[in-house]
Amino acid sequence: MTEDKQLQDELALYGVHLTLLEQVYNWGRSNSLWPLQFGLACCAIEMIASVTARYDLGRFGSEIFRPSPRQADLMIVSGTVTKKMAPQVVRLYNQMAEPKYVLAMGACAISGGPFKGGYNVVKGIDRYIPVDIFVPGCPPRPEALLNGIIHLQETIRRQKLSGPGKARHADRDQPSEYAIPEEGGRDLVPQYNAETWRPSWQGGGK
Amino acid sequence: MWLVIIQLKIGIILTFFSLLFAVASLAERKILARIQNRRGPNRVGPCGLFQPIADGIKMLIKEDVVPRKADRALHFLAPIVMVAPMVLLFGILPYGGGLTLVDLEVGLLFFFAVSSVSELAVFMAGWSSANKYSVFGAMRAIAQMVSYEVPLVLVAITPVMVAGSLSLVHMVEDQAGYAIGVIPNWFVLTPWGIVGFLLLFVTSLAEANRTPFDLPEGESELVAGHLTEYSGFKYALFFMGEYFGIFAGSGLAVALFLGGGGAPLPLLQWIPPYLWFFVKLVVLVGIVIWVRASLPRMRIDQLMDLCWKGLVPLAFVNLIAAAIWHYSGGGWQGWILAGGLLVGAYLMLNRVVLRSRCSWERKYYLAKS
Amino acid sequence: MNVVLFIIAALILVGALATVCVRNLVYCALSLAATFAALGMLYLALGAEFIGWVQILVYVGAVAVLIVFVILLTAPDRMRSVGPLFSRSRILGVGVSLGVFGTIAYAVHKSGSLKGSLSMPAETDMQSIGEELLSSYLVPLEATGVLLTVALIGAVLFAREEPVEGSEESQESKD
Amino acid sequence: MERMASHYRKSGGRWLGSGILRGMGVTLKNWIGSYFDPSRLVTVCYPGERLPLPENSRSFPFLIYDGDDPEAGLRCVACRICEKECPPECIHIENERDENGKPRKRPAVFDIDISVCMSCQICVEVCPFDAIEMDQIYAISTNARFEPLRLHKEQLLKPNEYFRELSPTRSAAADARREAERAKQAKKKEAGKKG
Repeated sequence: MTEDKQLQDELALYGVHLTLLEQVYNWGRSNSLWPLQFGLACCAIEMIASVTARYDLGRFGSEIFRPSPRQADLMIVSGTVTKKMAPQVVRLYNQMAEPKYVLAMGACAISGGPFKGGYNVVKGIDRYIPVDIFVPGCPPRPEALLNGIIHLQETIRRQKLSGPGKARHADRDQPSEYAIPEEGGRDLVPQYNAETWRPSWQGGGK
Repeated sequence: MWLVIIQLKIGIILTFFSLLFAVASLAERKILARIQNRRGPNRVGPCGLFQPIADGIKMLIKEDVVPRKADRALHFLAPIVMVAPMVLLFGILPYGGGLTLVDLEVGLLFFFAVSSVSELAVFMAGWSSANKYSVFGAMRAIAQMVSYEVPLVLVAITPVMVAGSLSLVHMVEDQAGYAIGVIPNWFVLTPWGIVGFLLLFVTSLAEANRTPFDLPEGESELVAGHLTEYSGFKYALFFMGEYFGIFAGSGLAVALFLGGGGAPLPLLQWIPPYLWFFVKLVVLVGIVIWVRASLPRMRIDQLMDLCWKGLVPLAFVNLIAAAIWHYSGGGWQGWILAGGLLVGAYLMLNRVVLRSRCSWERKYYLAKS
Repeated sequence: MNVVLFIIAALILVGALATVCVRNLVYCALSLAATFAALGMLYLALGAEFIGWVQILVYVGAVAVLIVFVILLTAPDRMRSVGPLFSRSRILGVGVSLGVFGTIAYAVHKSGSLKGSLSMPAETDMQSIGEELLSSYLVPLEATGVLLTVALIGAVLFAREEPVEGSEESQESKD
Repeated sequence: MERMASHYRKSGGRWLGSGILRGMGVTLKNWIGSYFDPSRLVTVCYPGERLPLPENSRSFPFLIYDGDDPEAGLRCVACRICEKECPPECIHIENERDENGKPRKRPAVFDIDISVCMSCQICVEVCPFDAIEMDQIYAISTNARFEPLRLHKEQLLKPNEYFRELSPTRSAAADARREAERAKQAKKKEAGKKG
């Protein structure tokens, strides 16, 4: 790894950029994040507010909220994911075309928030789909969402397309679709997707 | 030599329209933002100028999803059938100044014949996606395009009647020269011309599925209409086809009513005609964007009402007015007769529509008013 | 020139065969559109510019689209239907089509237009077509117009829903 | 002319299409105006410029210490009222213990899970020592869910000067309250000495 880096730096001195393609690729992806047009709860109001004139998500090239998951790049999970809604959220994620990203906005989407003890709320959407960015708050200010999107852009620019530690969508071993939970007798079945989340007693999480 | 020149012309025209596509997609976002008191894309490159490039890269590398139940062949063909005719249309637009590619004797007929193929593309896209929203969107789109083609053709016939030719180049030549030395002889500066131009503008908006006629893509009820299952580059092609349709429609309006490459003042004739043509085209595209930012989407019954009860009768009246104008020699008698007819039609429409609207009482079933 | 004509003829034949032989209703409609387009190309290749583009405008742009629209409206479930390709009365069908084909062939053969070599007709310009239409063919043209108008009004009359007596709508109209 | 005027009145004082033109005029005014009139372009370019937050704006809680040393000036006595009162139960406190295992009046662990916190400010209301207050930092976003969003004592501790800057009104009230309490304690002590 480090040798690669050294070699690249050395070559860059002579004007050869091995990572140019990767940079262009990442630059394009990061600057054209079209969110999926859906909102779940109160955080959706803040998400809508972040597209308004005062905050203007459009400055980042993200004001085009696509209604169809096929054309969206970014899924902003904005609000409480109830057990009834979780299958739809996972299904929408599965329908999105790669490369796709997920931003969990607000306490409820991250962990269940104030309702995490409730019988009807999913304790964090990251149990079912891989989340790239977490934006805490209840709800987060529009600026916090903008900050989260800037953070996501930086994350994308740092992603690698080959070699170890490459981006999720570039890795053939990583799944692109996840099992859709269904309502069981007591809880959703499955309770979590093992590819994305491991409960604490299996050595994941806290 | 002849082949090289032709290829050069094709290259110039295609480059211009591709560039215009990129610029228009950015300008649309910027202008929409400005109208909504926002700034719009400004973080990618200077003033957000590289935003279309970023979007293009992203579209290119986005996964191409084809639903399992979709009809793969038609799903693949639809975007191509959408874009190809639109590109063909650029071939016959009369840019003037030697840039005109083909002077077809039946230019206008060619325009409508080729542009009507895009309806089949919409159908192919909607049906092949195996998605009910796509089918509904396609049905709406086809119903709308078929309906609006009637007033579109009726309106486009008026300049044909006056100029006496179907050739777009001939029509532009017919609008050359200046009355009283300053006022250009454009058709838009006649009573039937201004009405015809407005009708043509409205109908070509509907043909291109643009706001306020973008019902086929109404996201609140149809997700994205016939585009629902398209991702990545195929979606970009549809997007491009829509924009090319707007450019071609604007080009037709420029050729039919705005004097093609003619300068608005005799003083400005030293500027080459194709530049004038492009300036007028860009202004029209700007107005299309402006309309999008101003007007809300119509309902499907309003859309059909507008077409069959508003635009088609108006187009007929306009045809008669143009005939009167033509046979009265285009002098002051023409202004009085044709203008009077059109103003009368407008007044009548005004009376009928607004009166019926005033006497229309809303019924409340649950709320007691 | 002949090569182009044969290519177009092959396209027309393939399209027409596909129209009747393909099982998928939508494919049938689309191959019909392709056949129409190929016919238009044939006219264009023969130098009849006006009729060629009108063929494409009217048949591809309007007729085929209407067929497609009707398919969408009426048979959304039967679009991928599976049924017997040949109908039970195929012998009768073959007989009828042979008869029609024979009659046309006989008429063409009798007219003597096949005797001479395949020659290009002179280019017809728009001016002469318009003048012919509005002088010697004025009556047929007007008659066609009237016929189409009648058909249109008839279609509207058929499609209009008569308010049922005693229903809310008819009462409203009485008020 | 007269006819036209009467027609205009009959049609409800409107011309067909005038509404569209008026609407287009409004948008045109906004479009052109946005290049000249700052009130028509209200965007605050976030990472560069930021809106001033109102004083009572709040995001997540933090712990206050007096003086310079966070450990010595810690106001929190680990009474765990906030832990009990927190509706989403996002506060986790463990007392410091001496050699015998007896709990001291100091927190060894004070964690706030801001992935759960709902910024309700109840911990601030119930704290008898004004030790916990609401911060205004909102620009937090992380790539991972658990550790980065679980704020520990070291991250939570902030000096009283910071709070004074953040919210002059509330900090002045808190300071006055603490001063009064201290004076009362001193009086009590004196009275006890006298007694």
